Amino acid sequence: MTEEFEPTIIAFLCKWCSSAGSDLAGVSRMEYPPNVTPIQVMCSGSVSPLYVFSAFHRGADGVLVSGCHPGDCHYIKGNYYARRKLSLVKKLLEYVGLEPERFQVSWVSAAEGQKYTRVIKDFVNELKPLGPQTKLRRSP
Amino acid sequence: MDKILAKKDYSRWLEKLGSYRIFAPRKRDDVWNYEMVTAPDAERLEDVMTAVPAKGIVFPQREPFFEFAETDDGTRITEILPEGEPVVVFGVRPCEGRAVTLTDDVFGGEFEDHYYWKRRNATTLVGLSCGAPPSPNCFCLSVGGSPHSKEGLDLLLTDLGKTYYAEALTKKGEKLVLEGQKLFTAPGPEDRKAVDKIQAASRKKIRRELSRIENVPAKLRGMFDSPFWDDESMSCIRCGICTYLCPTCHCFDMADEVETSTPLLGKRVRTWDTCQFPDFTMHSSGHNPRPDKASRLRQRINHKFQYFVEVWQKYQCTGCGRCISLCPVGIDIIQVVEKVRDHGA
Amino acid sequence: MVNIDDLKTEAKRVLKGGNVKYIIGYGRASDTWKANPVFLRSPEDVDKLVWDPTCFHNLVRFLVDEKRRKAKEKPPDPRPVGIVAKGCDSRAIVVLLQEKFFERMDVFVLGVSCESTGMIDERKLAGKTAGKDVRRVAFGEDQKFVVETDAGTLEIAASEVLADRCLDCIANVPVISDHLLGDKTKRTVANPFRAVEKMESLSGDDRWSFWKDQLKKCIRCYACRSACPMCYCEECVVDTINFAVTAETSAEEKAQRIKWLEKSPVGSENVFYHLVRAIHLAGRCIDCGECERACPVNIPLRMLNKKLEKEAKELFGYDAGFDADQPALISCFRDGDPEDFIR
Amino acid sequence: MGHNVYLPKPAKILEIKEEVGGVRPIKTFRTSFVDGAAFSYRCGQCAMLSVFGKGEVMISISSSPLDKDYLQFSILKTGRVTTALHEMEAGDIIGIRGPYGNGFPLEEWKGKQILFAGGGIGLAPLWGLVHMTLGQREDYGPLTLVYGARTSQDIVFRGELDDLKKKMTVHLSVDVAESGWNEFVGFVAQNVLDKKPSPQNSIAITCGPPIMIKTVIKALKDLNFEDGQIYTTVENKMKCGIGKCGRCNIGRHYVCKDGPVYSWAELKKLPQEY
Repeated sequence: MTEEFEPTIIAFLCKWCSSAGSDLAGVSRMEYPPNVTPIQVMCSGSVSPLYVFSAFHRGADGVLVSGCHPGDCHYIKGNYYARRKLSLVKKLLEYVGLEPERFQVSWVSAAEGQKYTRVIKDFVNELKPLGPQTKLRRSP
Repeated sequence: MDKILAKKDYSRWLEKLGSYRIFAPRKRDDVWNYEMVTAPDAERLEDVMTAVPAKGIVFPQREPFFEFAETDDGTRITEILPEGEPVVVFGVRPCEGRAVTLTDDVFGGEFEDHYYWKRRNATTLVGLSCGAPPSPNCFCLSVGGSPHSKEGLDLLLTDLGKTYYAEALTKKGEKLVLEGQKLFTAPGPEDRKAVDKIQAASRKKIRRELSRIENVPAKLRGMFDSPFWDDESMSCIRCGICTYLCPTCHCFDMADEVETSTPLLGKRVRTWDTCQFPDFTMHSSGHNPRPDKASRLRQRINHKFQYFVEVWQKYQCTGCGRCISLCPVGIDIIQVVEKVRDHGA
Repeated sequence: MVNIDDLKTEAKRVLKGGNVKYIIGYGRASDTWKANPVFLRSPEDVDKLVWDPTCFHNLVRFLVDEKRRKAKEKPPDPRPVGIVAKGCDSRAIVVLLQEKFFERMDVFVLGVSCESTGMIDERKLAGKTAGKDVRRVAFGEDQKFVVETDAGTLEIAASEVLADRCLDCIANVPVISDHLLGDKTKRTVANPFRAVEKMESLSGDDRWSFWKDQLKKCIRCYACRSACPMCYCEECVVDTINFAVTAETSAEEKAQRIKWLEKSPVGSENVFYHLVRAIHLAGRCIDCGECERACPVNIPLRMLNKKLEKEAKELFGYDAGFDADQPALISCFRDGDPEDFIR
Repeated sequence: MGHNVYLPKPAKILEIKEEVGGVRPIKTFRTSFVDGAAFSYRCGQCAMLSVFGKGEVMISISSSPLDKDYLQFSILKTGRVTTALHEMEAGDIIGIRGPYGNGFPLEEWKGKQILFAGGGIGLAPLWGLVHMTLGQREDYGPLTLVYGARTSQDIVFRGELDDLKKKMTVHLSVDVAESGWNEFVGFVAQNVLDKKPSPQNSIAITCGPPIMIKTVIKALKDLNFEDGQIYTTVENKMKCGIGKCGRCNIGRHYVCKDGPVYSWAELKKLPQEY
């Protein structure tokens, strides 16, 4: 039997909400797949499209950006900017032919450990049938 | 060794060259470029100018030099030389053949460039003499070339309508003819006459001229600090088209491409570079000896019409006209050099 | 019809009065049929001006050079620079004003309407004039171009040889100008996003194989970036050195500079470069199409930028380059921005 | 085909000495080839040092060709590769290829008195020369070193300079006065003027930051040195080191191959492109 494909996910998590949400999932011993490499950022609004492209370029099978729910941003408006910017990133990536499942955005609050695990579980399940991401992967 | 090949036998000849990787100009998205031939039966030769010159085959835009790896036994360096499998390029313009003789000079000498020569020695260049100028900006005659120049080529084909007149110029060229053996026949005296006639006619079809440039190298020496370069470079947008696509430009960059950092694994790679990019000469300190468009245009012209002449006694330009045709803002090397020639007169 | 003499008269007037430092316009060198950028410094220079369907260039790109030059002037010459601008070019000026790259008083805009046609596509024209040497192209009557060749004069319907960018143009009349020439009737385009929609209708894998094949051709000459008036960053992700380096920059800072991609012109690196460029032009690209025209290997770069133009319009009701006072696309938001893609 | 000119040979760092600290630190690296091979070079030549994964940098060899056991490089931390070098430790492996460049025309200098005028890291390319001439003392006339740095903390080869004073004339300077400094205060050019070296049967070699080179040459001219008696070294951005990659040229000269050593008589004829 061949080994099941385990996707690598790079998750840019905002320090104030989603990163705290993932910590909550951890300390509460909620189970979720170990496929995520989290990168804490100060705000979802600080995630440059360059980071997303770079993560795929360096071999991520999926990229997640997660921030505070609208209205809850520590910096008041960061996640609203993120929403605009990342919607364009998502459209562009799909347009060049990247599978839409590979780039996800979520709102996860510091209290939503449960939601975080669900987001990750769903993401991993959606990525598995796609296999490794090779389109944007660095291959000089 | 002069031979005649019927055009209908051209594709059959190509089929016999199974031991070679064959390249020929191919049109894709309205742009001609040398591409690997996969279906010899579809091959035709036309008077076309590719965007990327044939230099890209002997001096590819990317050339890995060696691999470096951190292992338990220390740092391992593994040379990556091209395999040197035989390559034949069809449809090479005579100006490109001449250009290769110039890159030969640069990559030869005291510090012989193994990567270049491995490819160069394995490559057979089959020229096609220009029946009509492949570009409206052709000016080979002005810089010592001609539409049927043999320099640098291994074999020269001249289109005689129903046949090709094939002149094998080197051992490599002869070998190629021998591969096609029975397809080639001995030429008659009328064939040679036809070639001479076509060649004489093709010279007359070249529209552009860069005349009286003997004094240009000396002129350029005196114009280094002239405001002329500011004026001429005003419309330059500092892209790399003129140099990347020049068959004689050879400048390059070397960089380490890291695949994994722990343990370290990667390659040192050569890529084309150009004097037209501002980072080309910029020191680590931020100081840049060629800080503006003026000094970079001057470098391009000086290199081709002064420095190269001083070192090698020839112009580093074979008059293909690519830099003129493809410049997005119409900077015209003929006009720039003519202005240099007439400067202060 | 734009009267070139009117353009010359106005250019002469402002040069004579010393009201402008110089004028960036279109001229033509003796032995070519295509227009080139020219820089007019004295009233006598205005005779160099031409206006024909080969005035492709977006001259606004040279205002970026001007800003750099001005920064070194001692003392700075406060006068504006004159510029001949088509509709699309004028939108580029609006974006640069919006981004406070320069002030309105820094430019004197000689707007020229493209009226009912626009600029030709060289490759399309070559298809119509095979075997002939083109000597001149001029605007004709009834949306036709008059093409003089060595084998006589042809009349070609504009629609057959117009650049795609002009077929999709939504600003044939300059949106900003100090002096406007030509017919001010605005043309409407049924659907400027036809090509993008066609691409969208393909499957993801087909789209990928299209872009993979197209971007594989890229030789990284950066002509697209160089021709673009919006690509004015001092430092670009693709450059090997940060141009903002000074003698004071610390070694660590230089050493820590991220190398996002390799210089090697291979698929993955090319795709990365063009993705970054596309997203950086979101809400800024005014579809002058210069990137595509400059590309020596004919990559349909407009198709990337046009996609984001379409999304900006559909998702956020945003059009770039019409209003210098509106906030930039990604430095603003609305409460009701779509978020159906967010989990 | 002979040796592959782009292939560096692995070399081990034997010893690292911190010369100068602070924001513009300088370290001296002693290296030897892993395979024990010898490396013959001339004074004033350079070598391309590789930090694998970071790239290459052209550095002048600061040891004397008379020292056969090691190659020495004194390196100012300034960019990506030199920062990586500064982070290395003794025992680490780097790559070296070379030697490159023309070197000093020592044969022509036999029997002459020699003035070395260096500033800051500019003493590095002179250092091998100083030791070579000292090693062949009888071949040359009096030897004098005029060397300056911003502060006493920025002086390279500090300890060795004290030893050197026993073997030759050494004049040191710092740019601005500081407590405990008993030697000259001012720029190197001023110190040269102050010491009034005679141009009689002399050669002067100057090396350092561009502004220093310029002022020292002016000072030497004021002291009646001929253009042909003054030598300096030039640096430009380099990649290949062998005159092919095309970026370090000054006119027709590739500094990597035809330089870096130029007499002022030659250099003043070349365009100001460095």
